[in-house]
Amino acid sequence: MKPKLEVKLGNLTFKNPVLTASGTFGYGLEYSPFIDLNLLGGIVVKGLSLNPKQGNPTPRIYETPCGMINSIGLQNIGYEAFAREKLPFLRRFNTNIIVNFFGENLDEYLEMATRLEQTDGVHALEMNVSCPNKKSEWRRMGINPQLLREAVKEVRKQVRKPLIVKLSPQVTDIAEMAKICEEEGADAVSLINTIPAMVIDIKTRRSFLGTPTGGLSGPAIRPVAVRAVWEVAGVVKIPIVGMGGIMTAEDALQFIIAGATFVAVGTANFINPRATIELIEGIEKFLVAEEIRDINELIGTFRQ
Amino acid sequence: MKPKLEVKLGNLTFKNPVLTASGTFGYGLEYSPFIDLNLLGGIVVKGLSLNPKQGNPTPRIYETPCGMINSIGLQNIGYEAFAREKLPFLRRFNTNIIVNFFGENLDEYLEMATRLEQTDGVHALEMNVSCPNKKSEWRRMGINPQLLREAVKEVRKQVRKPLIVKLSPQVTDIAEMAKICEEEGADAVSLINTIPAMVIDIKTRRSFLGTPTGGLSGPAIRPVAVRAVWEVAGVVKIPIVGMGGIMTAEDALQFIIAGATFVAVGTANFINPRATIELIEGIEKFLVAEEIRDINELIGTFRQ
Amino acid sequence: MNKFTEAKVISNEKLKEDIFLISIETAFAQQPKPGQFYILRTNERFDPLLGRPFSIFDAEENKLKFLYRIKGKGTSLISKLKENAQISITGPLGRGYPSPEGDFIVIAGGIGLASVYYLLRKFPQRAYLFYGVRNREEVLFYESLRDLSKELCVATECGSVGYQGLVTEVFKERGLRLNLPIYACGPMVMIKELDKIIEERENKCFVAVEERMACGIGACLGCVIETKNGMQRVCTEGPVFELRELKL
Amino acid sequence: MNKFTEAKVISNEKLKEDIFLISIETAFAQQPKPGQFYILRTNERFDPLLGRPFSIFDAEENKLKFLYRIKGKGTSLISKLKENAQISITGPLGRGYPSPEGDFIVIAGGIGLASVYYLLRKFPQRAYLFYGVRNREEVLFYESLRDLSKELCVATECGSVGYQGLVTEVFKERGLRLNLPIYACGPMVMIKELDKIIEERENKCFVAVEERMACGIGACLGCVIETKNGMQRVCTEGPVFELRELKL
Ligand SMILES: Cc1cc2nc3c(=O)[nH]c(=O)nc-3n(C[C@H](O)[C@H](O)[C@H](O)COP(=O)(O)OP(=O)(O)OC[C@H]3O[C@@H](n4cnc5c(N)ncnc54)[C@H](O)[C@@H]3O)c2cc1C
Ligand SMILES: Cc1cc2nc3c(=O)[nH]c(=O)nc-3n(C[C@H](O)[C@H](O)[C@H](O)COP(=O)(O)OP(=O)(O)OC[C@H]3O[C@@H](n4cnc5c(N)ncnc54)[C@H](O)[C@@H]3O)c2cc1C
Ligand SMILES: Cc1cc2nc3c(=O)[nH]c(=O)nc-3n(C[C@H](O)[C@H](O)[C@H](O)COP(=O)(O)O)c2cc1C
Ligand SMILES: Cc1cc2nc3c(=O)[nH]c(=O)nc-3n(C[C@H](O)[C@H](O)[C@H](O)COP(=O)(O)O)c2cc1C
Ligand code: FES
Ligand code: FES
Repeated sequence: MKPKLEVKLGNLTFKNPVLTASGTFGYGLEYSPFIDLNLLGGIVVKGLSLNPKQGNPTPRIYETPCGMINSIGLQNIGYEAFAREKLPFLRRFNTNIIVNFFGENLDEYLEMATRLEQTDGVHALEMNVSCPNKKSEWRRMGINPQLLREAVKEVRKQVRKPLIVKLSPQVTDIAEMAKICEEEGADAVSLINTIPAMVIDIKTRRSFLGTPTGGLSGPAIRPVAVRAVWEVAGVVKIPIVGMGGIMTAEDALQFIIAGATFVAVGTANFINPRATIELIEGIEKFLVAEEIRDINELIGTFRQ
Repeated sequence: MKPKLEVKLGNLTFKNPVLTASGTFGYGLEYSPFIDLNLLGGIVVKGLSLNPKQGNPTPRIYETPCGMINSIGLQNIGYEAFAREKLPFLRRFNTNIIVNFFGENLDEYLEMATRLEQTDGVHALEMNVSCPNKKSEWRRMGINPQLLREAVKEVRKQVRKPLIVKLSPQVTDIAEMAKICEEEGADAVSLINTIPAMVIDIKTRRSFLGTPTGGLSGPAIRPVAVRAVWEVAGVVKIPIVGMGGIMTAEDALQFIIAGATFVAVGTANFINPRATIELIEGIEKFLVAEEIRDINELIGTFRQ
Repeated sequence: MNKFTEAKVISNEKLKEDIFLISIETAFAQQPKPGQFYILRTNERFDPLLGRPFSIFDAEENKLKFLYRIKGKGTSLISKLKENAQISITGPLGRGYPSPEGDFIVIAGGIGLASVYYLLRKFPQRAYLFYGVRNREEVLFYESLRDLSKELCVATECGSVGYQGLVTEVFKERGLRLNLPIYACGPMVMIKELDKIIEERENKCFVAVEERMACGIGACLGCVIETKNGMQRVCTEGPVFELRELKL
Repeated sequence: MNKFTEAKVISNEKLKEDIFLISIETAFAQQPKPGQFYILRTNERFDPLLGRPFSIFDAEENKLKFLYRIKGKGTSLISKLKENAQISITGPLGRGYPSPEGDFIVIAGGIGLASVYYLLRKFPQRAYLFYGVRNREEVLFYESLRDLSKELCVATECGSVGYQGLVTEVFKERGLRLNLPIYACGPMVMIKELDKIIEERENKCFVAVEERMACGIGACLGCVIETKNGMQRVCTEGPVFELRELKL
């Protein structure tokens, strides 16, 4: 018998728990020559802001042992162009579209939330708490509990669609941050974002990137991400979207057993554009082999 | 001309900046069949406590992509046995001996500090702020700025020898923690300790280790460690001992350029017992090639 | 027609100290265009993690060839592949060179030859080829190049063969007046020099550029370069750009 | 005499579906003792990161042999090594089996044979060998074992060759009364079973155990097992322990 892979976020149903991680899957269409997007649980698109954003100076990526650092700097085409040029294509697919968004300050977060709430074809919102504006006090919202609380509270007021808050791992207590999101009404938390990191060219004594630091992703960070998910699962009841270095179904299952309801595939897309699909197949196979009829029975079953 | 490799910690001179990372080099003698210990800048021994400690249940190690997780749990033979059985051997070598220590609570930290201060042959102390006692409030000293301040202040009072404080990366702002150590009189900070991490056996749904979580080390974490050193170098003037995934001289040089005065080799010892020596040779070669006469001229020369 | 597929190594020949030619075979026919590239990945584990991009050097039916120089960990791993080894490839990717209408000029600097050889093969005896290398030992495929080009002009820095000097200098002296469209690939210094040389001319000039890549298909925004139309993705809008559109 | 050195692969033979015998050569003569082990590392990059420990299967001058089963990423990489490949090795490590004084009993379960074969070679025609495998196909080195042992007793779970049953059952029936020191290596279930069988006897019993290892030389405390004398390092105090000292 085919196991049930369906999972829920608020009252939105996903055909399976496999999402794409924001920023690694473009606007979806880039991967359509490789996979049938209809098969995905959901597509999380590249972080979007109100106005187009040029992103960071180049070079923007560097490979590290079992990982990569990126300093894309949230380059994106802005809300209008997204709604006009990308969304119509995405709406053709039978999958959930989740828009990852951010602002230069709280007002912009609220403005984006309001617009996305009103945009047909956007099924859920993922609020990226990494605010890129170095001058706004809100740049600290990802790492400061009080600012996070206020931001989530305000954004929540604008949004009836499912709201996911995406957390940074660079905090002392990620479970506390997740708890705050739950208390302020978030429907889910997603974790982890990339870990701040640095690579230096010893010849030039400069960064290998166009910025001093970037964000580390890929298999190197997976054990850290699994631990973060497990810690968060211990304190919140809302669903968790787990990610960080997931390459295979086995990896994804670690996150699910640690407590994630959803898993997102990021860097893996770059080295195998079919990674998401292979994940879905692999998870299904595992459930069959282990005689688990419903994936929901597996979530958070880690035994100490 | 041979470049100068000498560096200083307080008024203690090291013949070169290469140390061993605590817990990866035993009590030194384990590596003496492979390398001449006299060549090392210093030897940092396995974390020591007042009483012998049995450590965590097995298994205690698991390999992850470009890294490993350990849950040794600070197993050690205790102060008395160390002073009696290990130190006499170590004293035969012409290198600095640094004892990494911890306690079950602040009193034990102070007791250990006092004893080590009085122990001939111990040149410097490294205070590991990861307190393993799950019941003591001091278990949070590594992640709570107030507790850290008090602990360093009190330990400092007992110690005239150079005092290094070893920091955990699992904090929102490692630079703040380092600054506190400097303010309370530490002679140096060392970073990073392992990153909390987890690996789950999806068949049994248990940890691959005897404990739910362990600490991630190895090349996987190097970019995170370099970033941490750079952040800390921006706010403190005391020397930094940089570590985390250093495998080669090139890696070590990244840390030095980021601002580390010393580098410590951990996991690399396991895959190449001669790693420390190759590092020293490689650093020297680089200085010759780049025509740098004194390593001190290279420290913190990262250009933005 | 982007495809992600397995391929088998047919041969992997060391041509010079650090330059190799690898031939691979896929299950189905490939139809790349000159200037396009593939991403090759060879490792079952995750270090190195990402695939590496290489220009299509030559193609026939289901066979592909890539000419590459060992730079770091990825290329050094590729250089160790033996016959029958399995690798995975993604491609053809990117926009290639626009088809030349009549005669044209090709300027290749060093390993940049990898990007233009297939163009010469597809449009034989129509190119004035300026090929610059450091010395005699670095000249590759001399006979084929002579046969494929209308005129071959080799420049070596030391003058050990052909003209002495940088390929851009030789081109300026002997090629500029031809007033034909230019197709170029080589190190950034060469591209910048070329930019100066053609500044006041009207030649169309297409250059293939390189950036570090992750996805290779336009999704990650990792490979962008600055152009007069803002940040453009080398993997998607490039790797071939009109030289005058780049902000160098 | 612990050494960290380079070695060259002489051959790497597939004996069964997932069982290989690798022979390597080092620049100088090796003098391992039966029951000791080496750590093999084969990868220039860092995934896999750590070397993998293998019992010395056979040794002669500067040649070493290891018998291994593919379990995961490390052993699968090793199985792909070809003649002349370079690897690095550390060893010989650990305490081997104490030299048997007269006749002795050897119990080998499956790939556990790897640990005791060299003991048989060093002390030929003195061992009563009990060798347990699942079926006929898994029996390795039958002729050599017959020649090296005083008596060879093969046990297969299905009975397709030799005695039917677990090797411990066969040993209990036919070997226990010999009252000789026992040398054993096999899966943990076998060791536990053996522990029960000899509980009330006085045979000395030496077993070689396995734990995941990082350093292999006693420095990391990663490979410990619980014994009646507290935590002991498999790589240093072991891998051979007196069975009665272990807390199983
Ligand atoms: C579209 C395109 C086509 C290319 N075609 C060819 C070709 O036909 N033949 C050939 O020899 N090389 C080609 N290159 C360059 C080749 O991709 C790099 O040399 C290779 O990726 C280096 O990998 P590595 O692991 O050996 O080096 P690494 O260890 O990753 O790095 C070594 C050095 O190479 C640089 N590098 C790494 N990745 C790239 C990259 N993607 N592009 C440019 N530089 C990089 C790094 O910055 C570093 O300085 C092409 C690059 C691009 C983008
Ligand atoms: C002293 C000693 C001697 C050994 N001798 C032999 C031998 O002669 N022949 C042989 O085939 N095997 C031997 N082993 C076991 C061998 O080391 C492991 O099978 C091997 O390390 C697995 O590596 P892998 O990368 O293929 O597996 P991994 O992908 O690392 O893991 C696969 C499985 O193997 C287990 N494993 C990993 N490392 C070890 C380890 N060090 N010890 C035990 N289990 C491990 C893991 O827990 C996991 O379940 C010995 C082990 C020790 C400690
Ligand atoms: C190139 C790149 C771009 C990214 N852009 C975004 C982004 O715009 N918004 C966001 O919330 N996360 C972004 N991320 C983080 C990923 O969504 C994900 O959290 C992280 O990469 C960890 O997962 P992985 O290891 O599977 O890649 C980006 C990651 C990468 C590698
Ligand atoms: C097996 C093992 C044991 C360790 N034990 C200690 C310890 O006792 N005290 C301590 O401060 N750090 C300990 N560490 C942390 C290391 O000293 C070092 O900070 C960390 O491993 C990062 O460096 P690396 O990536 O080079 O290993 C241990 C690390 C490992 C891998
Ligand atoms: S490599 Fe990802 S956008 Fe070009
Ligand atoms: S493997 Fe390190 S102590 Fe045994």
